[in-house]
Amino acid sequence: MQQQHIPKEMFEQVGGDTSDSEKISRPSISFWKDVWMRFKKNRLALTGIILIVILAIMSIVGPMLTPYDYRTTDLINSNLAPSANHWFGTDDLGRDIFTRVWKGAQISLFIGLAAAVIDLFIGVIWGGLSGYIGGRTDEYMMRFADILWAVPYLLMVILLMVVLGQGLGTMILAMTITGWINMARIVRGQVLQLKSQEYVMAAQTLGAKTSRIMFRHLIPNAMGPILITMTLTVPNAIFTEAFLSYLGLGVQQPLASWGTMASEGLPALQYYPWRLFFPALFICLTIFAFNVIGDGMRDALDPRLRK
Amino acid sequence: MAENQEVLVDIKNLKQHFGKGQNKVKAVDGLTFQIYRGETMGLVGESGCGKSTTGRTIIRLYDATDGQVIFNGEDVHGKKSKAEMKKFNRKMQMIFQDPYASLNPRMTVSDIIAEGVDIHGLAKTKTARMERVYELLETVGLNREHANRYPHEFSGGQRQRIGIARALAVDPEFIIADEPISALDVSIQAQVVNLLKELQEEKNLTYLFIAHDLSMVKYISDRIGVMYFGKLVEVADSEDLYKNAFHPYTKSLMSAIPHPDPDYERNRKRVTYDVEEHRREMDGEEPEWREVSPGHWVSCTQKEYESYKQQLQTQ
Amino acid sequence: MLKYIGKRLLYMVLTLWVIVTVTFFLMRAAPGSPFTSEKDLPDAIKKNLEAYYGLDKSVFGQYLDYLVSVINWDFGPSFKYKAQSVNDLINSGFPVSFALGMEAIFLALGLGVLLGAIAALRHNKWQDYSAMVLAVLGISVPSFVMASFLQYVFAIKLGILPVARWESFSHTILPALALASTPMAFIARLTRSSMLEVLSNDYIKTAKSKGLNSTEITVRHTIRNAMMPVVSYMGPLISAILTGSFVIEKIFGVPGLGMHFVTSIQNRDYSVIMGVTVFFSVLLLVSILLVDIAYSLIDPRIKLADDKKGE
Amino acid sequence: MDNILEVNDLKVSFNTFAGEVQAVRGVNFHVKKGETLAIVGESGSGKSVTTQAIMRLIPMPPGEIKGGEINFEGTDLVQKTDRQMEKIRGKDIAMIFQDPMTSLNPTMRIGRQIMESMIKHRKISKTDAKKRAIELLDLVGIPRPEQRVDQYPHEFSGGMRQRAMIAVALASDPKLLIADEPTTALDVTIQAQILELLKDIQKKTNTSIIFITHDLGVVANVADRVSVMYGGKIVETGTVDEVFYNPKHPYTWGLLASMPSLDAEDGELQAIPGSPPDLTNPPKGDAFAARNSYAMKIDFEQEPPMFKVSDTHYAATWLLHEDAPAVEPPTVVQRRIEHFKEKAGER
Amino acid sequence: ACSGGDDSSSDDSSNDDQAQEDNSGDSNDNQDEGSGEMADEQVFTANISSEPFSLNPGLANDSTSGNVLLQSFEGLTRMDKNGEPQPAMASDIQVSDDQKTYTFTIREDAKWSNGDPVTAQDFEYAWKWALDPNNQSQYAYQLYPIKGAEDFNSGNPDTDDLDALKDAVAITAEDDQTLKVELNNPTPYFLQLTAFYTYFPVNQEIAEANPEWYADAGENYVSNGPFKMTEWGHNEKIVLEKNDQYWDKDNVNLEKIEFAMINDQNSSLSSFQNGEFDWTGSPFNSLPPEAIPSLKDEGTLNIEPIAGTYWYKFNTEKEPFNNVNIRKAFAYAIDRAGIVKSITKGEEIPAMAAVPPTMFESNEEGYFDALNVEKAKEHLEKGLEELGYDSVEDLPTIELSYNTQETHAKIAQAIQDMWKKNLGIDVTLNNNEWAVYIETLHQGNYQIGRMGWLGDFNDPINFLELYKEKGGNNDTRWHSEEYASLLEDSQTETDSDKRLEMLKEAEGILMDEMPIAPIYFYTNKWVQDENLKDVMMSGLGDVQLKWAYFEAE
Ligand SMILES: Nc1ncnc2c1ncn2[C@@H]1O[C@H](COP(=O)(O)OP(=O)(O)OP(=O)(O)O)[C@@H](O)[C@H]1O
Ligand SMILES: Nc1ncnc2c1ncn2[C@@H]1O[C@H](COP(=O)(O)OP(=O)(O)OP(=O)(O)O)[C@@H](O)[C@H]1O
Ligand SMILES: [Mg+2]
Ligand SMILES: [Mg+2]
Repeated sequence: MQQQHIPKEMFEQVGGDTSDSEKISRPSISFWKDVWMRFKKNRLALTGIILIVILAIMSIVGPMLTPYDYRTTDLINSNLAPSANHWFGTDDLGRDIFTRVWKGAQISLFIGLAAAVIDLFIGVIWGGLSGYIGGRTDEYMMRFADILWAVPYLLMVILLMVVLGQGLGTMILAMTITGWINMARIVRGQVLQLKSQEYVMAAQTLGAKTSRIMFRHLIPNAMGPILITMTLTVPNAIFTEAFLSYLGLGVQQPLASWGTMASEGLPALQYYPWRLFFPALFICLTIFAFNVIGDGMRDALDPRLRK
Repeated sequence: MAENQEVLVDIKNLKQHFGKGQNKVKAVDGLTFQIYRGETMGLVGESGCGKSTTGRTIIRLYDATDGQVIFNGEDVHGKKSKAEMKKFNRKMQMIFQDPYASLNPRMTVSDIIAEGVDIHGLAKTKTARMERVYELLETVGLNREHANRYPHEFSGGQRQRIGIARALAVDPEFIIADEPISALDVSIQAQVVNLLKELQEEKNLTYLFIAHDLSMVKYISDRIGVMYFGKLVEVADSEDLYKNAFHPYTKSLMSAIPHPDPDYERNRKRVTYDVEEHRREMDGEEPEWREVSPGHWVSCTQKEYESYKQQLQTQ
Repeated sequence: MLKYIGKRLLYMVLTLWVIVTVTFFLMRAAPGSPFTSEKDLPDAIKKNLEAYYGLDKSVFGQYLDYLVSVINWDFGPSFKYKAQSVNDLINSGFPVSFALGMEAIFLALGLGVLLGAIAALRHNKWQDYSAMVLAVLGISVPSFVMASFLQYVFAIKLGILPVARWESFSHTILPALALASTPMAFIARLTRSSMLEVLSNDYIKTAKSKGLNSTEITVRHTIRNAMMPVVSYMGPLISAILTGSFVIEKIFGVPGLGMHFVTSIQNRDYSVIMGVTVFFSVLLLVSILLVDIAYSLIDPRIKLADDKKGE
Repeated sequence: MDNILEVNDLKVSFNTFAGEVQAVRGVNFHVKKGETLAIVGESGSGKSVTTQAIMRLIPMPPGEIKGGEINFEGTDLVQKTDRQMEKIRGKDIAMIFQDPMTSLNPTMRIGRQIMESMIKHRKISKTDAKKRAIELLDLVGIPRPEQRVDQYPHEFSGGMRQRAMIAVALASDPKLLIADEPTTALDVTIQAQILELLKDIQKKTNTSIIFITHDLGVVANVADRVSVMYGGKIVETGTVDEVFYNPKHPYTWGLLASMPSLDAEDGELQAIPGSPPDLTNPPKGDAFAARNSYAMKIDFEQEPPMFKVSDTHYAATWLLHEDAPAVEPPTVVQRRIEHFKEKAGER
Repeated sequence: ACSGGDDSSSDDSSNDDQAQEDNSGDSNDNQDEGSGEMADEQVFTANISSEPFSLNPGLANDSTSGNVLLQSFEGLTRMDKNGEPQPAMASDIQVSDDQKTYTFTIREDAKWSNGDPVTAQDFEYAWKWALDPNNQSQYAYQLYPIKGAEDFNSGNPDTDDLDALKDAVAITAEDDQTLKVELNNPTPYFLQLTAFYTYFPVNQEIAEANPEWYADAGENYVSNGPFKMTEWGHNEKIVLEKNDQYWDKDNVNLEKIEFAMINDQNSSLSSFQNGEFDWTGSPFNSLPPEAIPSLKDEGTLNIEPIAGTYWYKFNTEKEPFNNVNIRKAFAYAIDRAGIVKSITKGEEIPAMAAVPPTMFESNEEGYFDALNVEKAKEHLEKGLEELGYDSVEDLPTIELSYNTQETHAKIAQAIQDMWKKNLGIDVTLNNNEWAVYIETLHQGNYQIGRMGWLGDFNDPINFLELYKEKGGNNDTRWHSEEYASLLEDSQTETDSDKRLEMLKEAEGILMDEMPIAPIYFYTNKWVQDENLKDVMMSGLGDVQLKWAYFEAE
């Protein structure tokens, strides 16, 4: 070890120098920036985002790629299998499924996104407050949710339809009535568990407002289940929309959505499978995208889980 | 020194019980003491005797089962508006015993430290906020590089320092420090204790300092309270307590202090405290809170009181 | 605890009352009546029918009648099914739905938790991805599509299971699977996510330091702590699944309770609407109470009826 | 005496977005059968990481054992599979974790957490295990253990949790016990009690202990040998007496100097100036150089090797180089050592 | 009335004949000659898709119940394959000259399934029970041709003297065997009505002793038809077994009938294909439209036209459909053949008339062309002018309403597109849940709406009478004095030819004014076991299994 020769002057005493601890540090990154950095590293999650973007772009461009109109019927060419003329085949009224799928994407993607956002806003806040405040407030808030959940949905929607008439607003409202409840329940459960954590206490001693505790401490730590629930909301919304259109509340025929196309295509499963296949495929792709994005977000939001 | 000083925190017959029936734990059972403005009150005692609970009840993390906490003339446990609570929260802060559990795993260190700053609007700009964070980090012996990290990336002692920095961030008047230094190495301990002292001088801070390391407690505290099973058994000026520990539990505590001297340790004798025996000696008499010498209170029986007095005289 | 349950029961009664009230008035406000049909009935007949069923009374009077019937747990005759009272309908439909529902819940919970646990333990490995693909399918394929699909594959193509009807155990497999697919997928996802969370806790290190293997750690230390969101979800799920699913019953010809939730409304069969709603509500409220109790069993730090802010 | 554990050139890093944190940068030490090795050192110097690496409990990713070997009873633990490690953990090596709150499962009764490894490794019945658990709780000084076994961690005070943690580790009678700051949350009486307990057990079963602590008093009490860590390395190692009475490394001096003394008068405590090195970007040369008032030019250029002081005493500082100017420890330390000696003389 | 019961299938040798005739629809000849031998097992399984509302003939008001009752009960008459009523419970039927009084002689050997004789009193009891306003019979109006029936049924239980009203109903059991019925008008289709389930008898003794007799299978549930119910698993299945007490049991071949209740059409078809059902499709349930082409290709599909019309109603009080030319323009611009061919696919007949060709044979042609864009455009021009519009753009927004169902939706979308192509008019679609839809229709809150009508009995009046008065079933709010009086007069007309002419004339008016645009006439579509023979389907579309049997392979 001591073989190598060290020049004597090296042993001149110079004393410590603590000034270099002042060296410039990297600019601070916010939590969200950090999340984004971690998210970016997740290739699967990025694929999800790209997928959604492609679907969104196609929903606008797609219908223009064919000479067909989404509503023009062609009774002679009904139920054609996919071919060079009709890439995804035709439906029972001879309409081009490719065109209709992309037309439907507009509605379904919008609905899915809207539902996710509504879920986040109402469900998370409702559940969060209910769980955090607790006691009687919790009781009232949760029993209110139970009431909405127990009163027959069909009835509520029929009445909504009668009172407000058909329209996008009514449809969103109809989806909202009960859409958020699952989320609220799950968030409440998480919050009940989290609120006794010491870091929440620490925030309380700092005088943090309820909203701060909710948004900075509780919700970020409940993000896993929140994201998962959101990914369930999306397909739910897509199919609820199909159900609503049964009541005259969803998209108005001949406009289609993936949900209605899939429901209509279902009985044709054995005979003209493409009528179910394509809308179902895109629903699955969308949900897949939401799921990998959700997973990516979840991982990104958990600093303890770094790749 | 006490009488002429302003009482900052007045704790009257504070009780905090957990659970019900058979499982009832009287974590704090009738505490009465004062903390004067600008002093450091040390609180020592057996593990599990209720020190943390006392601290948490004072800051109203728990609603007291009984009793009062008067801070600056106001009852902490009384009805309070949100604004009042907030004001009060800025004046009184707590450093938690468990460093990791009290740090939100999903926040960066800078956000954790700056939380109080944000809540109370203490920094006007982003850079001012970050400057404050850096300043605090360095104050507690961490470096700026740590600002962007997450709690799990730190060692135990580093976490503890984050907690200290968080409490300091809002410039409180009164800090309840629940074992703030036990997880730190001695050199950092020294650094932190020096810092606390410095701040105290500068800003006339008041501390309730809960700790086990009696040498450190003695070093930092003006007065020390000794707790045993939810009750105070002895309160005295720190010097006084070390010289004249009366209560048998305090004595056993003193005798158990480890010394950084291997030879001494190898030969040390420890006095143990046996409650049962002590109780037997009391002959069924309930101990009372008695002032043995000015400012030196002991929970003892009349007989003990007299013997303590005697001890004092013989010295 | 008992006191808490007592208090909750009181709230449940109140909630039930609100549900009954809201449902009643919504139901009466909805267009159409039990006697609406393609062939319009002569007015006289309509009037007699209304008189018989008490529909000629003031709405408020009818409301009171319903309240009384709810209290007596006697919902009267169905407007449509002349041979059965609403109670009969529930009594005959519920056991079927219950049996099927239990099967589905076991499937969903068992497989869901298993799948989720595997995915979490093999985070970002192929097992995780395959579980994810399965879950995505389960989530994005709604039960009615799943039902048709299962029927097509197992009953029609492979011919190993019956297409429909309610006769033997083998008849329950497909409907139970279809019923369970979405909850199972969701439970798997929830479990995975919260298990990942739990796995990053320090006490898992402690468990490892004791030499426990990953199965033991999962079973003893992770699952329970990760069950929180699953339990939250189970509350409404149990009540919904046990009362049957309209589409599944329709597709598989299951004589359960679920169909009545939809057909009664389509038929405007007032007494059935009321009966099944009340029945469902009671089940829901009870299962939600159970969930809350389960919370405090899972995590002892959760205190029932804990008033954090005391507001 | 054979070494039950030999750690050679262990290197552990964490990959973070800020870069690679080199938490442990080549650590060498050994533990003999039946002895207690105390590790002291700067907070953040890698003590916990080192010991967790021995147990192979570093979360991977982001952690990674970059190199070195950990020989436990002659086999290298670094090479072991998880399966093989399961057989060693808890049975041969047990660990008391530093953070008692988060290291106990919040939803499992204390008793069960203690019983677990007994049932697993010693195959005893549940009732026996429970009895033993109560016994252990009693041993670590928890009053009313019969009731306490059925409580949950959050119902325990900090110190009680720590004691529960100790009970968990002791439950399986390990050959090597790693105690990571096991008594920081305990009051001195209980602490003394626990230390006695450990020594007792050690005597009975010839257990080896790695004891991490900041409390030099505790070190003086329990340790046979001491290693001082700084910046991911061991900078000084020797028997207790050697390290306490004849410290060679300036960091060790700093440590001894920053202790308050019960007998000494008030005044500023002597802290070590400056802040610990940034382990993402460890400084060239001696990591302690920047804070070392005795630093020489070479300290900023080249890492010091371990210089031998005696057969059992080594220190990594250029000050021990033959060419280095002779320096004395700071006066505080000298005084303190004098003081010790005096006292020893008194006895 | 024709002579007594057709015994053609009473012995095995003649079965062949019968089978061929019965099953050869005009379109299907798939019933190859069978062996003529009876199979060993005579169990018929079908799917009635849902729980029947009631198996009390007096309370039943849905086709599901009807399909079961038709097998287990028997009226005074029974329809034959030509849609002609034949005496059944009655052995003899006398009609008075004014055609207003009917005297039925009940068969001596008519017995209930418990062995009791079927008496004239049982009929009187059953009919009056159904008419009694206290008994919630929704189909009591089927008995209205009987004198006093409507008055009794409309009586107010609180204010009217019901007993008196009841006695005034002209149904009299003169003795055990003789039932005399007086009608308001000569009703040429009355003997068809007596084959309808509301006219079925009920065992008075049992019913009076046990008012809930019809709630379940068991000893209280007695019937007088070829089969008796032995099991009723609610919402699950109904099992009928051959009734040993039935007077004509020698001609009943099936030992057992099992009706499952699977609501889903696809499941039902799959079950059929898996051999679990012997029949699926009309009238017990329906076939999934998607399956029809492939079933047709396989050659297993059976199609039979029935008495029903699918039509669009115009709200003649709403602009622009208050104008007859506009109505005609819309009606003529529909490509009916296309719809029938590509959407419904069941060889439905394009409808250019209101009354199905099963009643007016000439209506296969109809009153106008199946699609005539030229003419439609002409009418549109004219209509626009009359309403004072310059072009189609000025028309108010037009909404086409329908209740949500796959076929309705498809037809509506196709027609929407046809109107767009042929008339250049953009119509929006509006669908609704059934009850809501009916309500909006009844309230007149629509412009164009779909509706269908299935005949209750095989007579044009059943269709034409719908538009006699405003209100009720006439949601079009159209009224024509001339039309109403023609129908009125036809009621008293005893000469059946003349009467039919009057009805035809009325239909002419309807088609000229066009308050409705007929689309197509319904057909029954089903698949069945190849060996199943002698199932009798009436022109109204219902099925009798009395003579059915399985042939050995
Ligand atoms: N998961 C991690 N990610 C990044 N850095 C980590 C991680 N865990 C530990 N570190 C870093 O490794 C270094 C050593 O940590 P370790 O916990 O071993 O310190 P220690 O010596 O135990 O300190 P203390 O006495 O404070 O517990 C620290 O600087 C810490 O910041
Ligand atoms: N949430 C709780 N539920 C039930 N018992 C509790 C709870 N918190 C504390 N206790 C009990 O109260 C007593 C005092 O606890 P506390 O945490 O105040 O002790 P401490 O003096 O801080 O001890 P330590 O020095 O070990 O931290 C202990 O017996 C503990 O078990
Ligand atoms: Mg404590
Ligand atoms: Mg550590």
